[in-house]
Amino acid sequence: MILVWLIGIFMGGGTAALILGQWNKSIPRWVALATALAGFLLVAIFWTNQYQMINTHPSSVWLVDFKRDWISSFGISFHLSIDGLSLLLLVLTCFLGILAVLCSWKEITERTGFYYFNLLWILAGVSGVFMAMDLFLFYFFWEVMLIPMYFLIGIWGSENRVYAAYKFFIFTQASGLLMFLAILGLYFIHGQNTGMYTFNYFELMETVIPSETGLWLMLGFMVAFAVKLPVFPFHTWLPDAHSEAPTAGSLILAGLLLKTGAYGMLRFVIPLFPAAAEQMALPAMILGVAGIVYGAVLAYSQTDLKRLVAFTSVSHMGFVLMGIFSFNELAFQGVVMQLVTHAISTGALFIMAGMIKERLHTRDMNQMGGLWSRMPKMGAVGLLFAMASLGLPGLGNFIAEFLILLGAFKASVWITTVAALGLVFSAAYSLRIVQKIFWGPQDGYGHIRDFSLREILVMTTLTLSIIGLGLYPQPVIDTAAPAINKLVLLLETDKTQVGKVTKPDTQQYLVKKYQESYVRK
Amino acid sequence: MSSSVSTEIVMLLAALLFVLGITGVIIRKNIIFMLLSVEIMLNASGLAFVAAGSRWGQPDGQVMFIFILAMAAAEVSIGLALILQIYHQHKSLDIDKLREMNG
Amino acid sequence: MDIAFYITAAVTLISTVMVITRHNPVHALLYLVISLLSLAMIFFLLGAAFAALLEIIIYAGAIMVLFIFVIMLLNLGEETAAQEKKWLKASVWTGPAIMAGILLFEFYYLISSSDAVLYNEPNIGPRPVALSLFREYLIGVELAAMLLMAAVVGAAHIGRHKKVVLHRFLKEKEMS
Amino acid sequence: MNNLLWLIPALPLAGFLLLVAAGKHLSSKLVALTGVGSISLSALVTIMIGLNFLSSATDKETYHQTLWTWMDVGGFRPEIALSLDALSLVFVFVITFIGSLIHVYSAGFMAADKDYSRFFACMNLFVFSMLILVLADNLLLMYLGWEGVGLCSYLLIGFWYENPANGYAARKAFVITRIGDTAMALGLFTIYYQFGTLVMSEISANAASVWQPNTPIATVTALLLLAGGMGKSAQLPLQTWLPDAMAGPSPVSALIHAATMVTAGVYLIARMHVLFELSALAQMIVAGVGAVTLLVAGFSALTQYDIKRVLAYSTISQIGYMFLALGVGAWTAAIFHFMIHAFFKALLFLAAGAIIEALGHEHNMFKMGGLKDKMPLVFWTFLIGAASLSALPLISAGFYSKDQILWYAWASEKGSPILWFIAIFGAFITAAYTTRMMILTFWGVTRTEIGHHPGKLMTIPLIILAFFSVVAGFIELPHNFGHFTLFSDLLHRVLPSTVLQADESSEWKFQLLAFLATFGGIYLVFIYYYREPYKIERLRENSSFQSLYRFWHNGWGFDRLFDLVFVNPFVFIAQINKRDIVDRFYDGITSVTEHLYRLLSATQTGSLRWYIMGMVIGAIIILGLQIML
Amino acid sequence: MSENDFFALAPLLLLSGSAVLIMLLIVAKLSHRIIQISSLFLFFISFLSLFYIQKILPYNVGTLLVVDGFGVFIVGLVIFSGLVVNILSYIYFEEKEEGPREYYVLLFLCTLGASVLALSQHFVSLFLGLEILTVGLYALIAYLRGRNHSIEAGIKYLVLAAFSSAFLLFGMALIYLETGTMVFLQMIPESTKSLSPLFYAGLGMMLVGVGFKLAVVPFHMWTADVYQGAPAPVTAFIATASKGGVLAVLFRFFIAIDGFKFSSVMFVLACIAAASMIFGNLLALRQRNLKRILAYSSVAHMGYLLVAFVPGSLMSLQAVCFYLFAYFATTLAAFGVVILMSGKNDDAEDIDEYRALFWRHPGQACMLSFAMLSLAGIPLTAGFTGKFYILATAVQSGYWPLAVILALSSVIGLFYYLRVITAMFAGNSNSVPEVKEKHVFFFRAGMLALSVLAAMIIWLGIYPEDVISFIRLIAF
Repeated sequence: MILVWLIGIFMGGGTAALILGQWNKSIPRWVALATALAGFLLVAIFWTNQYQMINTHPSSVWLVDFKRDWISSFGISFHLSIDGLSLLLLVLTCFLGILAVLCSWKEITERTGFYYFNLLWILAGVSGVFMAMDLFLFYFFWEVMLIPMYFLIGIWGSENRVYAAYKFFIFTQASGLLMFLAILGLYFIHGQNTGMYTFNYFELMETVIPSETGLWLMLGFMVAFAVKLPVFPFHTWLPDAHSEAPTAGSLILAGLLLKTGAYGMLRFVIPLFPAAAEQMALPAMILGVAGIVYGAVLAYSQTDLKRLVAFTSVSHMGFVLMGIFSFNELAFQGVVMQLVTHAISTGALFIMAGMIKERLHTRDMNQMGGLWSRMPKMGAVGLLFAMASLGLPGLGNFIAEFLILLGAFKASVWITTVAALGLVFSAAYSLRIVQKIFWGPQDGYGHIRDFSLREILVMTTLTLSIIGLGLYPQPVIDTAAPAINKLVLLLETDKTQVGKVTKPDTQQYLVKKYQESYVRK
Repeated sequence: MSSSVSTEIVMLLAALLFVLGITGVIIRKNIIFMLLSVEIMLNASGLAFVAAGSRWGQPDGQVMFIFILAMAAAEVSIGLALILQIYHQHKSLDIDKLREMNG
Repeated sequence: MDIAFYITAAVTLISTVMVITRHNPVHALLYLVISLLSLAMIFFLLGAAFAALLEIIIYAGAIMVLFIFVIMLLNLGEETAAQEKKWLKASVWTGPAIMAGILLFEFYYLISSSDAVLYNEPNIGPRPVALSLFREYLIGVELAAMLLMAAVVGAAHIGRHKKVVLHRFLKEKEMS
Repeated sequence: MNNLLWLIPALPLAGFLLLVAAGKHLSSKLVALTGVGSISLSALVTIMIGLNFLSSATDKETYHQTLWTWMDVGGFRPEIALSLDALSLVFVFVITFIGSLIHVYSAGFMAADKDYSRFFACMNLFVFSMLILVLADNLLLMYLGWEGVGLCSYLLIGFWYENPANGYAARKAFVITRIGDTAMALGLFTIYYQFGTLVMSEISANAASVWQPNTPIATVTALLLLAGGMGKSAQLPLQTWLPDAMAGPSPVSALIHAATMVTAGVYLIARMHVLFELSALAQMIVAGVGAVTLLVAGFSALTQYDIKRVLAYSTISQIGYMFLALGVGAWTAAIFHFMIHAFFKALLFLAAGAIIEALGHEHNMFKMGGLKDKMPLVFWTFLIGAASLSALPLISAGFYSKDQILWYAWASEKGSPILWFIAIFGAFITAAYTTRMMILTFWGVTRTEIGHHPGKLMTIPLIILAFFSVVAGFIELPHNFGHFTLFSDLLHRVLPSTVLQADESSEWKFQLLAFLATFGGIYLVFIYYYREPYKIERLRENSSFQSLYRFWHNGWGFDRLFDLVFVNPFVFIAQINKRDIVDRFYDGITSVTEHLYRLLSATQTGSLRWYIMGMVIGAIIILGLQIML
Repeated sequence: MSENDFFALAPLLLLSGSAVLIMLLIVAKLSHRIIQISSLFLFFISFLSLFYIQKILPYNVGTLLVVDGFGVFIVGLVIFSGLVVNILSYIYFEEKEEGPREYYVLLFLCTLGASVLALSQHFVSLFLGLEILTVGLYALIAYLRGRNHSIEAGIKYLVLAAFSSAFLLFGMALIYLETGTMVFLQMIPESTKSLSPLFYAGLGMMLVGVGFKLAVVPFHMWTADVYQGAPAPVTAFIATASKGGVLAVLFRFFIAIDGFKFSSVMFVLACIAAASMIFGNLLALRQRNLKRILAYSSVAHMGYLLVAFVPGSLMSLQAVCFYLFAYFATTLAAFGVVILMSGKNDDAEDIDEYRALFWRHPGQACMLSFAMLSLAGIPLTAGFTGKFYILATAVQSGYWPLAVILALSSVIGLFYYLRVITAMFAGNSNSVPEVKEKHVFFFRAGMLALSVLAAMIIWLGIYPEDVISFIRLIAF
């Protein structure tokens, strides 16, 4: 029930913000903050309660389960369930939710009600994605999170917002529809094999799929997740969306929406199509590496700060893809860590970009420089997160990248070697951020204030989390461990039976029925 | 009466008339001529029905022909009313002048 | 009998061709009437006497008169003929004619590839037609009434001669 | 005692945190006190623990302290654990001791800087990272320190960030060392999958049983680690960042880019000596890299104008000696040279810093001169350092350490005449450029007036370091000068002793040759630069000499080569692809769609006859399909 | 005709009776308001009668008509559409220069025509239903006869409709010639593999006629012009009722003759479906006229419906029913907003007229957004569930290419739907001053109707279970 509550809180909070926003512009902020806090508390308390359980009974993967019939004609149920992996991402969702509310506090002054409505509904959609254990429901939430995001970018973004919003929406929709087709294919194959038509994840996991079909279906899923992640040739929506979105939008895009892609691969692609996924492993890893290098090279050349950070995301998500398709525990744990830490580090960079824009009214790094002397606090924080993004040990990202590379090394030495180049390139672009913004000669800006109390609060939280994760990542690892172990187990006992599927003769049935019942009474 | 004319020939005649009607609709620019050509097509269809009816020795073909007549009448009455309006508005019956809406 | 059929068919075709090629609307109309009359003859030959009668009375008699009426009302005479002469050029009609030819070929191919049947019991007089009209097709007749009602209401509304708002100074007097 | 181990790195860390959190609000005195105090306390703790270790620990024993488990992922279980043995003790001692001296110096040197607290914060962070590097019990934690010192190096090189050149130098340093680090990370992966652990003692213990000597995997692993070491220690071909790193304040150069961080590679190889011993090829490459580096850097040092760049090249060259020693299996000799070098090179840098500051930030030696009498204290301490650097026989510490290396280069099992010859030629060059530097700086006419003299905070560390630059050599004497082996005895607890192939009795001949090389170098420069300077003028007019001179001056063109081969293509590709070529593909789809739209919308002409035509065509197609199918 | 016949035909009788009754009211020179309200009432009664006759289903009325669950469902949709259009018409026509009274008569007749279509199982009823609908529409499209666009649309529709009717007739004649019967169920071809050429030719020509009515490629070109030229309520009616009826009869015909097994016919239909989806979406891509956008979008949506149609499985029928339901609600909502937005002289056609609508009329903007999102097939809306149903149908029978084309072409569709939404959210809240509404009562009624539609859209999007099981119950 707690899962429904979580979604309910966000949706309810959003609606309340929308309605109350009609009367007063600042009420929605407080409503949204309260909602996000409530969600976070809910999940955090749940986590602390369950943490013991996770450690003592690592075999019981699913922590809590909720199931109601929804569209029973199609075997669709409202089925929510979480394991450690989902739980972590939910915590992340609520955590970033709070930050998103806080960082749009001053930025958004127009139509606040509708803004926070969208923001909270995105959170609801994302939470739903992380919890849904019914493929239809999953797709449903998958799409639900897009529309508010579209509005968020399209209404409150910067100059080129409409273009970016379109691009974001169309990319994700196109790929999502292909995934939907794959879901349907899976549904019918399962139904025809067993006679039971259901979208239930756990049932579908047992489906025996002919290997060729399996590959196609898996590609359908893959495309959606690859676009969301984003994987190398599908990444181009991301820089536009990130750079045009308002700060909270970028934060949520980078912190949460990208994660749904990785989550989808871990949750659906591998368990549903282990054999096909293994076939796909090598190309996927190569794409991952391509993303790492390509993203890094492009990041290096950008002059728009948010664009730069966006390309670093491409690079970092390349690690995630590579890790996922390395198929071993180290890499999987690395991926989980990367999901969490990338959200924090990149989120922080976006928030910072937002703060700078608020002060200098530009995102062009050529117009910045020497900000350290004006804003030493921001400088220090910016430096820290630049370091995080290049994977400095002691910060969370290092753990993630190291584990991924370590795991990938087992799968393929050469690919990992090329991927390691990413470490060098990441140094190049991260230091460029520091150089362009904080170092160098300072030009004559007017008065610029350093962090306000609210900003210090936001940044301190982020800083402490990234360092904490860097030095003691064990809670995250432990929480994810049961889910990851199960995944590894699944891959080891990979079943590659090839089943025969017969096409049903449904149409004849219809005609016969009609003709029998109507021929001349 | 008996005839050695086969259905094929009659249908061919109907088809010829039909195609002539189509040609008329396409090549004429004057709306009145277009309406006339459409009448030719409807007439051809009527012929086809009557022919088919007598091939099966059923009255249904002729019944259908009667309905076609009714429809043609309805068609023409509204069509001509429209032509009147068009003429009043455009002082011309050139169909190619009626292309304000496009794209 | 066959000769009669072929001759009538030829008349029909020729007069139809004349319909679509005449410049003067009245001429075209007259050719159409000829075409309809000869078609009535073919109906008759096919044994559909009732249909033949209706063809003459309603089609040639009533509907064509409507056309004449409109042509007269709009005073479409020489002027229109000249216009049509200008419009009806080879460049305009070759393309469509080729298309129509293709379509005709397809018809021919499809119709002729079915087995041809000779007419042996052709006579269907008014009686069976009337019977089936008011038994089997009673609902159809009622619906046809609705159809005509729609036509009447529609034509009445559209044909009502109220005028176009050209400009408020040039506003014509309402006629009906 | 060993449960106090954590205090050694924790104290600098505490200093760092305090400075970061409250640096703005502390007075400069308090800042200095925090910075210097934390390191000094750390040094004290080190000495306490060190004495305890020396007195009580048995031969193979190490002090070990586990703080917490870093992470535990399916058997991969690195800990945050510290471990102290003889080798790390030497390093910890050098780091904390020299570190505290340099901090004291900095308190004076940086007094006028507005970012006083930032400086000390970074320095403290550096000391912390360096201590972690040498105290780490496993390779992963060591990697943390390894990258941490890189970060601090970056921050301190770019300390005066408003000048873009400094920022550039800092980035260059970071990125180039990062290349080495990446290779090292790959080495770590290999080691993990080979040994199932990253704990260094376990690796050393198991290596021989897991690998046959000279297996390719051993060589590859050793080389990957070596690459890490090359990056950090500025060995060929990753040496180019170090001269540029001189953009940082002089104390930084002294601490990071001379005494401690740059020797991390030496530490790494010594620490992993078991792996290197398993691969003769890898060890040969280590020696080769060292040998080539020492020569190349030596020639470059000979041609510099900037006093700090001379010292920087000299550092590269001296670390080359250490690598050479490591490569021939003279483990203790390498570490010994590391320690001695730390003393005298720190001394030289600090002294140089004092000069530079006194001359109003003048780096060019050709604009100095005649300082012998104006800054006597600096002169004398500098002279002692220079003597040590050029290994002036008998009286300088540098002589003892370098002589060992020269001897082993010839005599050890893995040594060879070529290596020896290079080393001794290097000694000749060392002496030459040191002398050149001395002459240009302290003799001759005064070219720049002195601003203000260094204060006590700066001179006292100089004196202490000078003292050590002379005395420290006597703890390890060659067998024909008393055979005193205090230092190597200590290190032999950890490092194996060197196997000789030559007879010890012939060592005096080589010492004699080393004398000659040193004096030869000094004499040559003395002739050319002091006694008969017209000779050098004449040489300068020779165009081939000029180009050679420029070539050396620019560090053998490595910078340009790298720019040409790596940097420029990278930047070029990055720039032309700024708008993301992949996006063009999607733009292409968009424009195709729009073209289609335009095409189709042109069919919507509004002409009724055209619409009918469309229907007819449709009918033709539908009917035609039946005919064709 | 027996008593039961009358009973089963109650809805049709009521509709035709209403037409006559309204005509009498006109003769009595009653006001627009009274006529509107009474016709609303009559529509309502007709609608209710559908529930009343349910217990005797299915029922054959002679050979011409059959009243079964499927037919009644479609008739229900058609009457519902007429009802909604009726509610929205007052406010639209009251402002216009024409006398609006005959409009209601024609509306009833058109509804009757579409309903007859949905129930017919005989060529005669098919033809007559179609013609009642069409002839009524001629008049309705050109109803605002003073306007150039209206007249132009009227004549275009008239010529083309008559032209396509001729095709339909000729096709029917050929099939009649081949089979000797005009009852659908009796003309089942003997061969199970391929059709005789004559039958095929007949079917092909009928497809031309039907294709024109459905406005599928390549018979789609009139759509945009007619949608644009016709008065907005009429457009709404064309977009919904006329297509629903035609689709229903097409389905009935194909099921009866079991046309699904003839691969050549199905291939043609599949091509038409694919072309309609692609062309429809492409044509709307940069269109700036909302009515034309909706026209092209309807082309695409007919393509989607054909995708569900082509497999010819049990699920096809359900999918088509469900999608029609969703499509009706959505399209009516969209046109409803257009109607309410339209002024005295012009319909609100240009997208620019919708700029910043969200900040002026949040209610209308929301409904149009829902409609657009539903047309685009975004979850939470009826369109999504409908598209799901269609895709499921296609995938179930292995029509992967069609499914993929549907998915990809609907991505193109997103672009222009989003553009409408974007326009509504663009601009500033205070850019356009509020206009005071006239006819407050009817405006409120219109908004109420739209709200109901919006609620239906969301209801179908979130919890379609009831409707799905209902459709499963009635569709054979």
